[in-house]
Amino acid sequence: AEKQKLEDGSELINKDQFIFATSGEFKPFSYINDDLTMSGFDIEVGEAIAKEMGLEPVQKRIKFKGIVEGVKTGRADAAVASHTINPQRSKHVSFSTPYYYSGPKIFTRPDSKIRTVEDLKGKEVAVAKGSTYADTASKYTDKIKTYDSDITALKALSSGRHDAVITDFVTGKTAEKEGFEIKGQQLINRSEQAVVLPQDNPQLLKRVNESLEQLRENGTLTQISIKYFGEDITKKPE
Amino acid sequence: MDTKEMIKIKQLNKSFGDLHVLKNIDMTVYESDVVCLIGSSGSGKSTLLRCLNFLERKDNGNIIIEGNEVNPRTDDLNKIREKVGMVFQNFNLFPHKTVLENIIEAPIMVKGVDKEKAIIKAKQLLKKVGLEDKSDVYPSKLSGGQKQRVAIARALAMEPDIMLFDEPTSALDPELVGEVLTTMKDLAEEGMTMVVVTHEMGFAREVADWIVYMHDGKIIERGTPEQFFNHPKEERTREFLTATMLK
Amino acid sequence: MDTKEMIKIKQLNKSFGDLHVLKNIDMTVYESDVVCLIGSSGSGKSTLLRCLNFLERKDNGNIIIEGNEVNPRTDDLNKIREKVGMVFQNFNLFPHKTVLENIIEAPIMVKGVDKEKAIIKAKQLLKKVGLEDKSDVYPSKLSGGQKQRVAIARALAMEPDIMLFDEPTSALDPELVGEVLTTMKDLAEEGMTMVVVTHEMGFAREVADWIVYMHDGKIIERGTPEQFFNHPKEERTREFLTATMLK
Amino acid sequence: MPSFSHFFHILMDTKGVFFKAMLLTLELTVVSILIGIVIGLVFALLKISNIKILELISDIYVYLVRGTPLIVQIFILYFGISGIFLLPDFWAASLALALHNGAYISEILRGAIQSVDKGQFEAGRSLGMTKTLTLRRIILPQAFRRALPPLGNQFIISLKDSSLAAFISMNELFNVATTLGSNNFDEMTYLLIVAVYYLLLVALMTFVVNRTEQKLTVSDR
Amino acid sequence: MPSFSHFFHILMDTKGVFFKAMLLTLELTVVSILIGIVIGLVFALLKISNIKILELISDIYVYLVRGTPLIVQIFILYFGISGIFLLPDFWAASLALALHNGAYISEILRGAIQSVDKGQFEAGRSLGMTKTLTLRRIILPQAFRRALPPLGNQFIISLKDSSLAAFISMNELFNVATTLGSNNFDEMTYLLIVAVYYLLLVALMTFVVNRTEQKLTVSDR
Ligand SMILES: Nc1ncnc2c1ncn2[C@@H]1O[C@H](COP(=O)(O)OP(=O)(O)OP(=O)(O)O)[C@@H](O)[C@H]1O
Ligand SMILES: Nc1ncnc2c1ncn2[C@@H]1O[C@H](COP(=O)(O)OP(=O)(O)OP(=O)(O)O)[C@@H](O)[C@H]1O
Ligand SMILES: [Mg+2]
Ligand SMILES: [Mg+2]
Repeated sequence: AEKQKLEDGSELINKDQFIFATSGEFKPFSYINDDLTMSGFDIEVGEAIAKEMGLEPVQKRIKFKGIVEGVKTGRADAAVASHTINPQRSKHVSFSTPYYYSGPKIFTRPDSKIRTVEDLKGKEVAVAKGSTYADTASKYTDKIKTYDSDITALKALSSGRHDAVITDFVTGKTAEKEGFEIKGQQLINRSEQAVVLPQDNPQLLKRVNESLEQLRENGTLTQISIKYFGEDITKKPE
Repeated sequence: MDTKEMIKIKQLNKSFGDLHVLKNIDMTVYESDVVCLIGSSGSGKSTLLRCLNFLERKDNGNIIIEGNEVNPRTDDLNKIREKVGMVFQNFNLFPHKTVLENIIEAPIMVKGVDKEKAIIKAKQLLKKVGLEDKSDVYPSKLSGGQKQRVAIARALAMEPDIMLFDEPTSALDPELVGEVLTTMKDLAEEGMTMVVVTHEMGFAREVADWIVYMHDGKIIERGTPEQFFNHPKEERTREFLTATMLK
Repeated sequence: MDTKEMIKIKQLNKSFGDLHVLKNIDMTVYESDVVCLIGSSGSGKSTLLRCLNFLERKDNGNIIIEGNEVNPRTDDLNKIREKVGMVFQNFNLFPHKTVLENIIEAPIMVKGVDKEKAIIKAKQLLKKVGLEDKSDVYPSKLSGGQKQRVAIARALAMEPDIMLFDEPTSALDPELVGEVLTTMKDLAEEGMTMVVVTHEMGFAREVADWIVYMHDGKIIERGTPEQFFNHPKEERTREFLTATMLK
Repeated sequence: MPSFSHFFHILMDTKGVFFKAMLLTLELTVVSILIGIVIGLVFALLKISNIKILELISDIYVYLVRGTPLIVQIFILYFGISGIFLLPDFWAASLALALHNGAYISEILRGAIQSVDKGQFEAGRSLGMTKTLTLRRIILPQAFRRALPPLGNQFIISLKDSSLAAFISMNELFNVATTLGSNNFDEMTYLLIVAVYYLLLVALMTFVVNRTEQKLTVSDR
Repeated sequence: MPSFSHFFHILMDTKGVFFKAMLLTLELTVVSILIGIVIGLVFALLKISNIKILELISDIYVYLVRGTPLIVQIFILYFGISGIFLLPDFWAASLALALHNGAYISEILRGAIQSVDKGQFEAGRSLGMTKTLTLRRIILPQAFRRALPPLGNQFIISLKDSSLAAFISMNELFNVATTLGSNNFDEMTYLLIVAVYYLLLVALMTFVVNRTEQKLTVSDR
């Protein structure tokens, strides 16, 4: 697929636009509104980056597991979709600097005996397809079930299926608040989330990183984080 | 007469929607009688036969089988049907069963006869209808005449007291009619009570004890073959006979 | 004779697989001739007609239409078909078009006649076959005889020099045969060159200039109706005639 | 199971979004059927061309489509097409569905063409019409008419199949339902709502198809 | 597009895991068809029961299933069934597919039952057999025989439909393919591989179905 080349060597699908992909099924990071547009933390970050680069932000909804493929094949210029940086993905796409810090957490039903990763041995763990949590889970058990979205996995857990779900702690916490019968257990580790870009577009990567730096410094990222989570998750935890 | 009344029908009526098909039918059939029902197409012959076997439900009137009035709502019709065998124009053999299986099906499943006894009986019946060599054959391999003889054997296997035949030879090629009529004649000679709807005037004249002529849902005339064919009383009957003989 | 040779066939052969259907056929049809092809079922009459119209491809031999030998491989068969009209046993009217549309379709689409002229011509033809009032009707609303007359009009609309008829009346109820034969007779009287496969011996006797009798893929006998019907030379022909007349 | 009042409340609340999504579902269906008819016609003609290699091509196409699940086809085509040239999403999804429909439609049309009496073809040829002209003017109009009922049926199937376009990010009914469902942590209610939309659409289409069929039968010539 | 050698390499590498997935696909298909036949038979009998309310129930069931996309049904049933009693995943998925198949099978069976000559029923009754006995011994054996070809066809459809169980976490062929594909950032290769598996399965099934049909025709009585 042919993209339009800009003066600085970066390439965009449409030279005035920054088309960024998100799933829309990862509340509160991304979710859809009544007019089928999306809102959420990821969306506002994506829009802020676009504006910082002087481009018109255009959101694009792709199922989570199709996003990397979509960025690779040029259906979007980038993805601002809570992708965790990991070496596997790095072979196929480029990552920006992290724009927030989170971590996979174990979720179970309230009455579960599972507390820590050690307890997962031989248990059935559900995760979202295309997420890094499958890798995480596979370190502790070989019974892994995959769904298209984290929420569906949590819903299955809540309705009595599987033994645990590994997902982002913020997402899990939100579901818990929404009345799912689940409970957060161990925070497995910390992870860094970043913007995903195609590998053959180093100039664009550079511009995105510059913009993120700018947004970090002028407090925009912090401001967006507070708005959605009441805390700042964009600072690297000590 | 002192013979037993096998079937007695009183003031039987039957309609399909607006169509009044049977109108105040009265009829008695005594033991060992052979009654031939004749009449033009649509006159109600099949419907009458089917009412006797309760495949059709009467509107009103009485049907008394071997002295017991039958009430279709409360009586066990299947028990009564065991007494009354029926042979259809289209044979209605079970195509997924062999000749033997066709015959033993009902005795085993309905009467609870045990399988060996049923088979012995079936083989006797097959011999009687001249088909002892066909017991393991499927119906599709039989000629029409053979099929109808199997159907007769199948009905006889339930040891009925009465046999009803609805145009048993109408679906047959002319050269196959004879073998079926012969079987029926044998049956009549053994004393079976029979009601036969037929267009075979030769058979009616030779075998029937009584001829009943129906027209437009009513019984117009009845009599011995001699009376009926040679001295018909009604104008309608004469017309019918002329038309039939001309063919 | 000095008349024009409209069709000349030399040593024509045609097989379907192993079945040799036409065997060394020789035949000449002169201008304004009416030739009736007769013969029992399967003798190859239809196949011969279809070869003349190139709906079937010959194996070998020559077909010469109006003096020009036709080579199906190189010649434009559609051009030749314009000269040779064909009427089928089953009419083959186009059911999705009205009678008028059936007739003007080919003149407009093939010959490029403009629509108004085609309509005027079509109406004349409909009048000729006695169906001027049916022009806006769909074929399904016509009787068999009317359908066949429309089919004739449709073929005539291409202004052919030769007309082929393959049992044009076999699919008709007996009472409708007459109207089609009359139309054909009129056509013959106007001097149309015609080859007609038919079982209507009356028509053949009255209208044909020549009768050709085929049997088993060969032409067995040919002659004027007088010769053919009254003094057949061949044993086969006599047998055929006896059998046909008996029916 | 959600309570009825909850269900009804959300049904009313979301009618705007779902209406938009329904339009997209309909667009996808109509476009994919229309393109599918073109594709189907081409492959039906290949199949009856009497040219071995073309018949083979048609056979292989039909075999591949009938031999694999639609969801696999949609994914392959969506990513496969993207690899070659970048169609807008809507067109990529429509094309994927159309290629699927095309195989079934080609079978429908082939059947319809072959059901037209051979005599029709011969009548055309005997009037000097070329093969193509006869096909176009005589055979196809009759074939299409016969194909209408099964095409209508295929339309309804396709309406339901378009739900799988959800997985290639079309905001059609099913996608909107699952997304809203997961946004609101209430999948069941939204699924039931979307089921109602599909039932209505299918009932409507069935009605239209039956009416068309009836009309055709009445005016049948 | 992946190169052929890459494709082949991965095809070989993954044959173990795909073979396991294929078994699950087959299990899902077979179980859902078997349960579907039971469900279908029940609703076919309701439909021919001559009891208005039972007929209506059957009609509604068929209407609901035919009026909504399978993926919607799967989601609703998967989570809906869970709300009532908690079936193991495999059985929940099978039951969802079976309820879908059941509607189509009930239509197949109803058609087959009604195609058996009425005289067969009357012959049974005239021999003193009860309605149930006649149905069981005389009508159904003949109906099943006639239903075999369309049932075979439904089996093949169901084989492909089972791919949608991927979305409720069954590790059948399609789910394994997309999961491996997204893990390895190489969806296309895995999709093409899984397409090959489906083609093989469908070809195999088609062969078996045709053979069975042939056998039945030969030994037809
Ligand atoms: N199930 C039915 N529903 C409606 N009308 C029926 C039904 N069965 C028979 N009839 C009508 O009842 C009338 C009598 O039918 P019946 O079959 O008893 O005549 P039949 O004397 O046996 O004639 P045939 O010699 O043609 O067998 C006919 O007009 C027939 O159309
Ligand atoms: N397309 C075909 N393929 C194979 N055999 C054919 C074909 N057309 C005709 N035949 C065979 O060729 C023989 C001659 O057929 P044809 O139709 O020419 O006979 P006919 O004299 O017109 O007979 P009829 O009076 O029955 O129309 C027959 O044996 C027929 O079965
Ligand atoms: Mg009768
Ligand atoms: Mg012929």
